[in-house]
Amino acid sequence: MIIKPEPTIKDLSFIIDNSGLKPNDLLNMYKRMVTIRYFEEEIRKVYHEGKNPFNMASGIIRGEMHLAIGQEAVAVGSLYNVRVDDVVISTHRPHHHAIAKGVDLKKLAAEIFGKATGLCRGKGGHMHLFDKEKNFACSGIVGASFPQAAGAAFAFKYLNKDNVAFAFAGEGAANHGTFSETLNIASAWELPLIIVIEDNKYADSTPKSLVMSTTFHYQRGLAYNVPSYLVDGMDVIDVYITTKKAVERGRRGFGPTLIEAITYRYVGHFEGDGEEYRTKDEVEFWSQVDPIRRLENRLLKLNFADSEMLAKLREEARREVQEAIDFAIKSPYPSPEEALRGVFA
Amino acid sequence: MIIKPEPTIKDLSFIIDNSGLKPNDLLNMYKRMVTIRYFEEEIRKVYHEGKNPFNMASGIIRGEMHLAIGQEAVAVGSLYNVRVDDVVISTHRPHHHAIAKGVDLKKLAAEIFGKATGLCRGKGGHMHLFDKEKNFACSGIVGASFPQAAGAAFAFKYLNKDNVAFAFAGEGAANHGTFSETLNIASAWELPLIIVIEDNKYADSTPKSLVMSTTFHYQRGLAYNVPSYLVDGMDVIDVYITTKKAVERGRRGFGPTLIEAITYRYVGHFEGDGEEYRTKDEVEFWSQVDPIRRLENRLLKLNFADSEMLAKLREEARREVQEAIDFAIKSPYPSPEEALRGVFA
Amino acid sequence: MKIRGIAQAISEGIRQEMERNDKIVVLGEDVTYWGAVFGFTMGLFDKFGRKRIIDTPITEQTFMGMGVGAASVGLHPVISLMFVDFLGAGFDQMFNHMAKNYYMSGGQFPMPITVITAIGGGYGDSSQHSQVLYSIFAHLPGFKVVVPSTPYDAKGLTIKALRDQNPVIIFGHKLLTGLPFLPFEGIEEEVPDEPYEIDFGKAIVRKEGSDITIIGTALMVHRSLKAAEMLEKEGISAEVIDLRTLVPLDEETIIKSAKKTGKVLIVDEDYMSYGMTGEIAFRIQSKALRELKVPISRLAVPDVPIPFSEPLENAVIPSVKSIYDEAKKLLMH
Amino acid sequence: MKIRGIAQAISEGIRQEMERNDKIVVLGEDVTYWGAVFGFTMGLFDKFGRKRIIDTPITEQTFMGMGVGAASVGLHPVISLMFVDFLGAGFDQMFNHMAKNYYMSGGQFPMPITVITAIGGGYGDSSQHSQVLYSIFAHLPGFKVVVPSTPYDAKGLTIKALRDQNPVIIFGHKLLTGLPFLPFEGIEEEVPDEPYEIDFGKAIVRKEGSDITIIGTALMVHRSLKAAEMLEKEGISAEVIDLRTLVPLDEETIIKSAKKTGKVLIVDEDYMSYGMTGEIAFRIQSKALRELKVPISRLAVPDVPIPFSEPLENAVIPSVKSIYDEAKKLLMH
Ligand SMILES: Cc1ncc(C[n+]2csc(CCOP(=O)(O)OP(=O)(O)O)c2C)c(N)n1
Ligand SMILES: Cc1ncc(C[n+]2csc(CCOP(=O)(O)OP(=O)(O)O)c2C)c(N)n1
Ligand SMILES: [Mg+2]
Ligand SMILES: [Mg+2]
Repeated sequence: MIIKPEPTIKDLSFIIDNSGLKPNDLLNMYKRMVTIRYFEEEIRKVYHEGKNPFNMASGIIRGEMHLAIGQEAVAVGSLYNVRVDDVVISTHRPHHHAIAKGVDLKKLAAEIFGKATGLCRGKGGHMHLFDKEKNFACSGIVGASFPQAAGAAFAFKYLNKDNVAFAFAGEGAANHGTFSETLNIASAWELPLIIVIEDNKYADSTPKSLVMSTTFHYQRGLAYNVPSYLVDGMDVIDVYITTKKAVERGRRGFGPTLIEAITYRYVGHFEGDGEEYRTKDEVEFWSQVDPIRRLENRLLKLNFADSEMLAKLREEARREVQEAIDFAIKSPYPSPEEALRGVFA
Repeated sequence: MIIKPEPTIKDLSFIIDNSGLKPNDLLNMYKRMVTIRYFEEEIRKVYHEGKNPFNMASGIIRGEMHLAIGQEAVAVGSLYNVRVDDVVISTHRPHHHAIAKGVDLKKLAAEIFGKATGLCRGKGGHMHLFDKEKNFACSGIVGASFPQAAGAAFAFKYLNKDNVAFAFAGEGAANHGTFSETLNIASAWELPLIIVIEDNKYADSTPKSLVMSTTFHYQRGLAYNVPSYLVDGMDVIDVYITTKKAVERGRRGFGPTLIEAITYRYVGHFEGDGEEYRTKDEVEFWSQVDPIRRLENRLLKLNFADSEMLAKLREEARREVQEAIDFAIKSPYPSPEEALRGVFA
Repeated sequence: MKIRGIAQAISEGIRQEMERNDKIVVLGEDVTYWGAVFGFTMGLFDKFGRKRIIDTPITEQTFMGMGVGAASVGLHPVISLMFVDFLGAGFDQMFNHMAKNYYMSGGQFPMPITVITAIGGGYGDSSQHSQVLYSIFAHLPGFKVVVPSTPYDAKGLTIKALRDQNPVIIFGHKLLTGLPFLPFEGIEEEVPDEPYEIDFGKAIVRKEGSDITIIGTALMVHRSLKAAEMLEKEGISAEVIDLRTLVPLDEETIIKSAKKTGKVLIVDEDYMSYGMTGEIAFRIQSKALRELKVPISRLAVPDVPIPFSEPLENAVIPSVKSIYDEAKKLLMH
Repeated sequence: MKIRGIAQAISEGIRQEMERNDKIVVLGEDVTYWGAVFGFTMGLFDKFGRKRIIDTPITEQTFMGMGVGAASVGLHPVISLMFVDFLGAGFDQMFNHMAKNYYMSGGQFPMPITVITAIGGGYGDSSQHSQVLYSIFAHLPGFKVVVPSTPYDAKGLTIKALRDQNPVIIFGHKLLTGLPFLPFEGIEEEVPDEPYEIDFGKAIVRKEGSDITIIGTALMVHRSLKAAEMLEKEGISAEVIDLRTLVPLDEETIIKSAKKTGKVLIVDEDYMSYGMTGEIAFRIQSKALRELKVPISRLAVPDVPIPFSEPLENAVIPSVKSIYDEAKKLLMH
């Protein structure tokens, strides 16, 4: 078990002081995490409407649906360090990264619903969320994020900008050859790239223990001379602090960093997953370190907020999510002719 | 500079005694190395005939030609450990591996000449040498050898055989994603795979220092929990001894090994290479550790042979090579209709 | 035994051959618990365990290459490429090695490898999970390209593949699998319990007709049959041909039909240009030019990525309605 | 300026655009000292240095993906895929991302990327280094497919590509490069010193004629012209069309010619089936069925890997003689 024990309040205060985080930052993080959680829970609800019996093609939201419920701290903690002009490339499980990067909730929801008002006018969908304004993109192909983020990092370096580029990926994706190819080149060329591996123990139904020769990936990063850290992905502060170092390193032109975050998804790989490959006990076990509840407890204990304040933040998040979902539902579908447009610029 | 200093005769005797190598083995190795050297020198000569001015399509041997002159010790030292039913998968630079694996010189030469009597009836050519009898294959695609050898190793394990499979590749190929993917899976599944990286400092015209984040690859193997060794690829005994451990490990079902051999090619990447990317001094420097001359000196100093004996071995090698080249030259071309046959079994 | 959809039929074919031939192993992502997601390997894990049914890491190039290596020392790997869309992560080992090693080695290394992959859209999975792409494999020498559309065919073609010494790619359409979480446009039918083979290179006339020939594969066969029913009601007699394999291709059956009707519509769920429709048209005009009463017509995905949104997706994948319309247009010509 | 072969023309085009546009960078294997082996980037390293001309490790998937990422933040990467045969090592980033991101993003992320790759055989480089494979790119939506056959075209099409906001793949035939170490079947010609563009989607009639239309690309254009000369001596007037780009395709020019001659031979160095020849034939029969006096005929690599040995290789790649023979057969029909 890798999750670090909860620090004492004294230690925690010390850690937070040192990190430069202000109480308000932690409240912002809290708000983002609950926004993600609510957003995904709502998407989940709507996704299953009209899908009884379960059929991917029925209902309002069609196709596969990969939710990151449980993994919010990784997205929020790492991306709390970035600017809007930094690049983030995400995966088939992209909502939490998108929201943490500041992608507009309404356009995001509308895209997931396949509406004309969506980020991509309904052409991309849940696995292909693009937001030029927020410098966010993703791909449904496992392992595809690494080189693309390295390419953005390359461009930043070439253009003498102090931006960084993030590649998110799962622990399954990190077995893919693009991971090592990217580590090598980003390290050799000292690109401002930050790779964040979300280790949720499974790639689809496949437990990592069956297909990995090492327990973790971070040691692989080290073998490419990339500073590599293992962080508690259920602790937004831990993720934040480590990523901060990585971002500073990147901005200063020192090169890439690998961050491996231990985390867990409380829901199936995709909606409809029978979860034959794991036990209820395991899920239960991990839910005890729910990153949102953990932060909540800390905020209260540290007296950074009282329950009322947190309730207010949750309320706000709920409202924003609801507005986004409503917006998506009410938005029109694109017209069929649109399908034939826009192959070429 | 990585090449180890030449051991004293006393130390060398100790090393050889311990390795189980008998004087005769070393003479065999010597013979194989000179056979490879002569073979490639002859191929080189014939290749350039009718190519003045240089044109790949002219002359008797057409297409690209990648020679391994200087790298003989890697092939001979490592493959002195294998049996005929062990598998070897080689690369675009395959002659030395083929000869060290025992592929018939005549059929080999004939294939390189595109003759009907060649290993592949002239269909494969220099970069696609296959010998079912000797369990030898190769590919002109960089990085392709790793998974294929892992697949053979997988089959051996599945079939409960104590065979091993070798993948050869250059230091350039080891940057390719197939390298890390294969290390991971072979290690996780404990496959009897031996990867031999021939680090000759260049991939085509590209020096490794420009495209690698580490000086060597072996540390990458370690990061996948694969026992990994750096050996002096200009010392056939060093290569042999390390590979022996790897082969024993593989046969006993303990899993893969990575061997990285520091070596050098005295000729261009391919024939016709202008070698703009390296200096004459560098080539000169490395020629001082010529693996054949080094072994020769040792054999003499150790009194394992006198100059006459070595001359006789060289004579034999020369004759065998000449016979092979003659055979190839005299052999008929396949008939054009053959081109349309044999896509499907 | 009654089988609904091609997934169970394919896995049943594999199971029976695995019992007969212990050289067969199944490799790929999620082939154990999840039956390769689209059910092509379902039930095999329970029966044969992890020694023969093996989950790989997400490393297409490597497990395809391992298939090449394993085949070269006597195994017959069955490899799952979960979605055909992922071919790009492992294509080199497929088209430069699996497909060529037999030829390049002058016949020394047969490559008995069966790749099973899922194709097709129509359920909202967007541009990277809805493609068909079989034309690419059919274009490259060395692959046999198999596209079953019924349970009976799926089992027989799978068994044939597992007894073939060559790389055979079986393209299973998701909407024909019969799995509960997907729409089903295929059929349920009686399938022999015992193993049987269906020859490659034999197209089948799914419906005889005399006014127009409609040629398709996989899902498009079923949609064409429905369109043919609509035409039938108007007194138009459409012949519907299911190609079953693109390589080898049964020229005889399609040319015979083209000569009979003189009007041909080719329906494809792959991209339109430089693909299957052009090839079939070439073959027909080559042998039946004089008999063609009107130019050969085609429907396919009109050279755009498959978009996500339902109305957009529906606009690009040939439907019963668009097949019917195109057939009518052709008949009016 | 007189330029011999397409390699210098392409590198000249890149050089001029790089001077104009500092967002252009060149990435790939051996693009510095070796000019990408086939000369497409020759001279650029001396002029622009390692900041803009960059040797990559042998990691096609990764440098293609880096191109996607770099383009998304404003660069225009020129990427060398040394031989088209290596596409399988990097194809996912090409067809699933480079080609689709603009569409999938609803127009937010143009992908101004120019890939330059070498095609073709005829010099003994065997099955994994002699392929053409452009049909695959032409089949997949999102690529512009450019196949220059002369120095003038090569420069103008390259400059056009470097001003295009889309992924353009330039296929340079090795035997047209004009490099000293390869046979040369191309031409030397006067090329304007200043930059100029050639539009995509405009085929060119290389030789006018009235008895038969021969359609080809790259090396096949030059061989067809030689065959046409032989025919000319016998009083047969052949029209030879160079397609120049497969996507977009100039239907008008080919259909006009087909209507005029009524006899069409398509010559291709790519594999025969499910490729370019079928597509062109489809388009022609679709608009000129009645005008066709005989079935459209084709020559291409007959669905076998390119074999190594000279007589075998010669047997599979269309030659002046086989084009001439096939044309004669067509004319006798
Ligand atoms: C190249 C490729 N192969 C396979 C898949 C199918 N697939 C989608 S998600 C997934 C598992 C990914 O696991 P991981 O990287 O750990 O991410 P997680 O789903 O756990 O977030 C797989 C195999 C794919 N999308 N792309
Ligand atoms: C996938 C792929 N990319 C590029 C090439 C072109 N190529 C052939 S050999 C070579 C260099 C290989 O270098 P290395 O692996 O160090 O082997 P060496 O030639 O030094 O023996 C390259 C880039 C290829 N054959 N395959
Ligand atoms: Mg995971
Ligand atoms: Mg090398």
